Amino acid sequence: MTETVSLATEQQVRDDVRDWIALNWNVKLSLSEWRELLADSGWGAPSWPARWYGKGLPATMNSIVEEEFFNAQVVGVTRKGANRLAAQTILAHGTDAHKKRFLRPMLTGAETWCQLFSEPGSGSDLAGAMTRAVRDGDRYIVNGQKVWTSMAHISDWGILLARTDMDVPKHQGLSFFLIDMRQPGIEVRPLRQMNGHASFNEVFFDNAVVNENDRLEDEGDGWRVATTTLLNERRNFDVASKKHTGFDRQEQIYVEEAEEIAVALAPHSWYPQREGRIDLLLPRAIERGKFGDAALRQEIARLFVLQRCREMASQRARAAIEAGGTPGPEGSVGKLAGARVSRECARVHTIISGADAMLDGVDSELNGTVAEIFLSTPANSLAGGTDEIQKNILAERVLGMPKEPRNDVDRPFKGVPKNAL
Amino acid sequence: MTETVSLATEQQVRDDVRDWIALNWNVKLSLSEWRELLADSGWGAPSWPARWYGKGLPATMNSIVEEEFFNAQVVGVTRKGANRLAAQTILAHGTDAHKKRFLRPMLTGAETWCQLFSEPGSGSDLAGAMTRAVRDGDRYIVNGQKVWTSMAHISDWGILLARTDMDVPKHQGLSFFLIDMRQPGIEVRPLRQMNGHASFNEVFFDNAVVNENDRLEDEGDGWRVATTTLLNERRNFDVASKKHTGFDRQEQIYVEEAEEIAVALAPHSWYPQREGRIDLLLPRAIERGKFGDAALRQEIARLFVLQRCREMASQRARAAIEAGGTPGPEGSVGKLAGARVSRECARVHTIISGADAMLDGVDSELNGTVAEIFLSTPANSLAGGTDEIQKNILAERVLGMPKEPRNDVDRPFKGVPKNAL
Amino acid sequence: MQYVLTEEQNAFREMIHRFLEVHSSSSRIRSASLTELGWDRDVWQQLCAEFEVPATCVPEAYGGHGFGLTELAILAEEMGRALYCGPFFGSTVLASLVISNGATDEMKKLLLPELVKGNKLAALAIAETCDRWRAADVTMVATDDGDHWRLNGEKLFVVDGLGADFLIVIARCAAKGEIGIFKVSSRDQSLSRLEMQGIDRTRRMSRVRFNNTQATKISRAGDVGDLVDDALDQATICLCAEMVGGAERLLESAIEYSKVRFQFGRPIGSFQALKHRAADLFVDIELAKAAARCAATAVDDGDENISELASIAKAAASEAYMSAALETVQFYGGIGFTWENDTHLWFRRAKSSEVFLGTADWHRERFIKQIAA
Amino acid sequence: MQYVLTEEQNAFREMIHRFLEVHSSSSRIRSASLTELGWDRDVWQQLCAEFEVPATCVPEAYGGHGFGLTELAILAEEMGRALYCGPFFGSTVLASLVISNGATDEMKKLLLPELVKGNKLAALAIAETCDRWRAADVTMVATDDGDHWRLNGEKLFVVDGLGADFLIVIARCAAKGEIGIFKVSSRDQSLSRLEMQGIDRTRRMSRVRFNNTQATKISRAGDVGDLVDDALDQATICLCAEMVGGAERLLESAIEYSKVRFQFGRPIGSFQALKHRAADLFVDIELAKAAARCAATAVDDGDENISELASIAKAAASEAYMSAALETVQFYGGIGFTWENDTHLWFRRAKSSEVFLGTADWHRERFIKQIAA
Repeated sequence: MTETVSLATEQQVRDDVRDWIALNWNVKLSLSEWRELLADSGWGAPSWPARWYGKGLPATMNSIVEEEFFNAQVVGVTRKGANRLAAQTILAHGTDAHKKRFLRPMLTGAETWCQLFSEPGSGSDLAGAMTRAVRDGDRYIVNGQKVWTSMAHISDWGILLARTDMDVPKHQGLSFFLIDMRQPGIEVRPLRQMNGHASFNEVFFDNAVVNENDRLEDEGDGWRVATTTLLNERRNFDVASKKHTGFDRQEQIYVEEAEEIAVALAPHSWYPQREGRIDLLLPRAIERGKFGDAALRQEIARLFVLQRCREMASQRARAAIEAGGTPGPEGSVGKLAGARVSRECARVHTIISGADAMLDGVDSELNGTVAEIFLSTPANSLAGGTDEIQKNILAERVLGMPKEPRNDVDRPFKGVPKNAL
Repeated sequence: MTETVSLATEQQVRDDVRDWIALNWNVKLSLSEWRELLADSGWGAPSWPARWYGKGLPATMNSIVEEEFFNAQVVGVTRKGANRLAAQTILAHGTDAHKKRFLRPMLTGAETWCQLFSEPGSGSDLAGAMTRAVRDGDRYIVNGQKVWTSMAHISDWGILLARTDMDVPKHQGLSFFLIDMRQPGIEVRPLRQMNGHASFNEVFFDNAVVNENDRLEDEGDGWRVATTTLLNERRNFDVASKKHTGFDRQEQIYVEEAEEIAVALAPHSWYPQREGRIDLLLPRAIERGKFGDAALRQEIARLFVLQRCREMASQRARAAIEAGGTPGPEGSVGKLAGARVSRECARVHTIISGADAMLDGVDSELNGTVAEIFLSTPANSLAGGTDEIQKNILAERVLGMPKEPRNDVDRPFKGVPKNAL
Repeated sequence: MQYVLTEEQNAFREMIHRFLEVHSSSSRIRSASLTELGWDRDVWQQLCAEFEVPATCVPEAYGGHGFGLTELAILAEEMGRALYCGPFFGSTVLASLVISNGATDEMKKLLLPELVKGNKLAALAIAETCDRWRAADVTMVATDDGDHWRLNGEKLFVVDGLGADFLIVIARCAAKGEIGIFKVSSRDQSLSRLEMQGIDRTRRMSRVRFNNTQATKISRAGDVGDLVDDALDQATICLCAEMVGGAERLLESAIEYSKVRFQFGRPIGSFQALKHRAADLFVDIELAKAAARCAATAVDDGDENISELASIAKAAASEAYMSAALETVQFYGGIGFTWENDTHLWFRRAKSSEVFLGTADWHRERFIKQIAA
Repeated sequence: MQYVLTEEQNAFREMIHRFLEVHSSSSRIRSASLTELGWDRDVWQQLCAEFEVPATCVPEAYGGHGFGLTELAILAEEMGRALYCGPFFGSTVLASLVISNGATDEMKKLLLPELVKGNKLAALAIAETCDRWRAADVTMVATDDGDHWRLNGEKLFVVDGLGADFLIVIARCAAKGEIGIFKVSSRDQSLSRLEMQGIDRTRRMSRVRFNNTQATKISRAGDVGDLVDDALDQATICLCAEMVGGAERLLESAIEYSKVRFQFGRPIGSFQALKHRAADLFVDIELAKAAARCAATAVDDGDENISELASIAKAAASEAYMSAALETVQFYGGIGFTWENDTHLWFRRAKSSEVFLGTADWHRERFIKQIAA
């Protein structure tokens, strides 16, 4: 039943988008002019409410609309920073004033957002955040540190999870804020990784200020609000979106979009290597004359089997979601399999290299690519939820294994044992 | 200093043993006649006190004496059952009456002992034993079940760990008994393993009786006493004793000893397969024409590297003990490495077999040997302390990692969550 | 490609699952495996009568239901989960698929309807040495004495061979040496069938000796090696489904035990080391399942790279199943090493399946050479 | 065979350990690795002056202390633990061992005393392509122009080559093609030395081009390939000791962190999954350590199967070190992936050592063929 309705609506949506594009798309507009038009039309965020720059369509229509934009080579809304996650959280938990103030510039790209959740002391255990927000009249004074913050260096605003009460259990003492990143109390420093790249930042709060009005929901509701953000993050993670890298055309608006994308993607230039570059394995083995080695062939074959199985498993997961399921903890299977692929690829690449695996830079194969694969090995087992956390999720939520005894959730946070660093 | 003294003593001990053998050894005695003589001489248990059938020598002298006996082809004391463990425990915790009654027949082999510790519900967690011993006047009535009991089917006596108090914490409610196995309240059933052999027994107690006098130490001291047994078990396990399989001679006394050994070893006929039969790998690979396969060569080489490293590590451990150290938790390294060897041997053996790995019995290679290797794979990861327990020991006692929070040691045992089977 | 089962397919799966839960329980497997035949005729007849199992993927033209390999694989998955011991794999999968793929229309009309009804059982005789499971490896020669084809030599690992009414034999035709498919009646006196004693008593195999045995050629003229190999790849995919079912059964069993087994005052399943290993195993099995399911669907979609997908599935299922078997014993602890505990029944099947129809190594080698070509 | 270190050896180890803790701390490694030379001359001079490091296993006849490979391996283990970056491995291990094993007595008397005092540094040039680290693989030809030997061609992965005062070059003598050992002065204008940029900035390597470069032959007449290979096996054993030291340092660091890092109200080291992985790693390292220590002792005992033991040790150390590096990053979590965290310094060395002087695969292959022969 649902399917038939969706199908009917899909064609209608396609027709509507096409009509609107035909009437409004103008390659001579500047990027910001076009984005203003787009935000007001509702086609920039089809699943948002019609009242708030959307069309009130089901979320499944987003990709349909995107496809039409893409096929017509029409520039869409900005994808930079954590704008999408911040918007989804504000839509769910913000007041009308928040929505009015923040949603539009999130779409146009006039303002960039970052997500301020992880801390040096709370990575896997996000609810253990220690950054304090202390009330001071109608504002809060923020002190502490966040880490792994993409785009913080170019962000105007951040969504911030901070502790407002140490005397209640950890999940109850957090509050959620929208914080102005352009203030003296905030310092952003790039965080260099072991492979030499700097994809993330550290953010230091030294008496930074946030207005009471910029808190989402009540004091102490922070964890509940953050859960919305995290759920959307997982959803976006599970359903791989087509990576739009611009249209490679000469008109000004395309050039402007390409620049925006380049800035957004720059810190992640090494991500293909992070995945392990399985595409290079066979050509390298053959070129280096090692494909005749039965032991190496077995290694490569194992990897391809793993990768192909992973692809099929993720297609099955996607199909299950489309057939009416919701993205659940099964996403951890794909995440863990991906980490295995990266790790094994790095290993087999260096087997193929032999002693050349010692080399980097100009002396090395593919100008450092193999070195970069190797030096990025651990990333996929850590980023976006460590392997350990993924395995806990599978064991407890999918396999129903009993939880560990816990001593950190049922007592005032100030009494919970903390890092002894 | 210590070394010099030992060396001086060693030669003296050798001379003494030789003298005694020269005077007393008589190949025409029956096995029991000879063993009586031997027990009384003190040379059957050199490290025991002179008062109790020993010579009061340091434990390191035992192997020296054994060597002299072996070289002179002289039959030693019995090695069957858990006699040695039971004796060591009685020596440490028994009264003079216990020692008088039990030690001598333990050496002569007139009585056979078994160890009644493990239960179906408490394997890794021995202190969680549920077999009850309820006081009834000057005796105890025993009900419950033990398992993995070697030699129970031919045993006269057993060392029993049983619970005498449910109202105190688990380690404090246990008592240690010497129990007569030849009574109607005890039933012994062989326990068949997945490889078809039956090396162990289940022992069922249905109102079995044990005298108060046959308790070692006080009520509630059972865990402390059992610790002595377990420590000796570990010590015997760490220092591999030369496997004496008889002298293959025709005189009556040798035939009798060979029969005794055959009974004791029968249940363990598959133990060479349990180790993985690494000795067969290369010959099989070559004979089956598969040594030319580089992938298989790598597999076999990995295994040999593992095995050789394991041998060197255990030689190092033994040398460290001889140089004055005590056998510590490092024994777990050898145990875990051995389990790895077994598992990998089984895997590589079946790779060499190909489809023949499906076969067993007369149709199969080496008349079922490869099948038996495969079907014995898990044994070394389970027997004598599971891999999990060995890893806990290494992590906590060697590496000093923090213990898990526990809820089972500081409350009355009756309140501890138990099997929901 | 259809990535998830339809409602009908799930209902079908559920139905056969419930049946096998009762009629192929571990106690019934144990008792059946002690009989000379090795399986329970009544249960098989019920499977034929109530579920028309042998008809599943035989085309309607030959009396079957005309479902796809997807449905046959669903059956295999459930059979593997329950460790069903009966002639399903030998007759319904191996022999029927070879006939369906390689026999002439006339022969299909003659042979398949009997198999479909369950009146007759067939078995496939192809392997002559271990590690050789494809048409190109066959060396047995069929000679034509004018009236009949005659077979000489020996075939190994003939699954469900002892209970079969006729054998489907892969051999080379004399003179040109092209691969042909032959039918031999089991009643033929020149035939000797000996059981090959296996580690897995729930899947019987035999060694068959042909001594100038009369045979009917059921394939068309010319070499049909490719068709035989297609059938073997399809059977391999069913085997993978069976293996995935078995692996899932093991993991479920280990998890259930870990919830009720307490040591140190906690269910052992609450210890993180076991949790993480269970999670790793779950990933292995999910990956193998995806491969097995997709491979079956690809056959039904008429995809061309079936041999690739079959090899991927076999490599993945082999490792997942054997890991599951080893882990399950370890989860149970000592009790898992006993004869009384059911785990070893699947443990045996795991190894036996790993090396059946081509070892994991062989499949990886075939696969990597195909994609590098 | 002596399986455990003597009191004296342990004291020696402790002494060098304490020195390196201070003078080869991670901050000093980091700053030294940013310099052009790549190491700190003062620290090296202290090692020579205070500990007479280069003298350790050089025979007394040539001005050394005449200790065994055991002592050299103890040094290597501590150097590896501290990731000391200086010319120890290039000059004291590789070059000195080749000279000790393969040079004539006269040449040893000429060359070794200088090295022993630390006045001069040498480096070994042998590899010409990757994966080829033994005498038999050498193709470079030394020609004799009547007055001098002349070298042409290129050598790769010359460890500590840039700082060396002279090079020890393995080449084939023209005409008969037998392996000889040659000495070339670094100051020779016909020589070009270029740094090979590596993933591990704490061990510098260079590419050396010879252009009709004048060389002195320091080995006796006839093929000395076996002697060169003996030296390389001894160097491999030192490399293994170094790797074991590095692996232990990583494990210690991971364990320490797991005690102070709290998540969910507990030190992460109390989670069983981490405990079991740490235990597995400890086993790996203990096994590798046993192999490395025994191999060194075997050399001192004059055992014959040194190449076997060297290969066993290299295979074991390679896997243990790389596992330790990966696990340590994982124990640290995200912070372990940062530049600021020291783990990556050892992570880089782990891979670099794994493939240096023959990969683990190569050593396994050599080993298994030897024992099957």
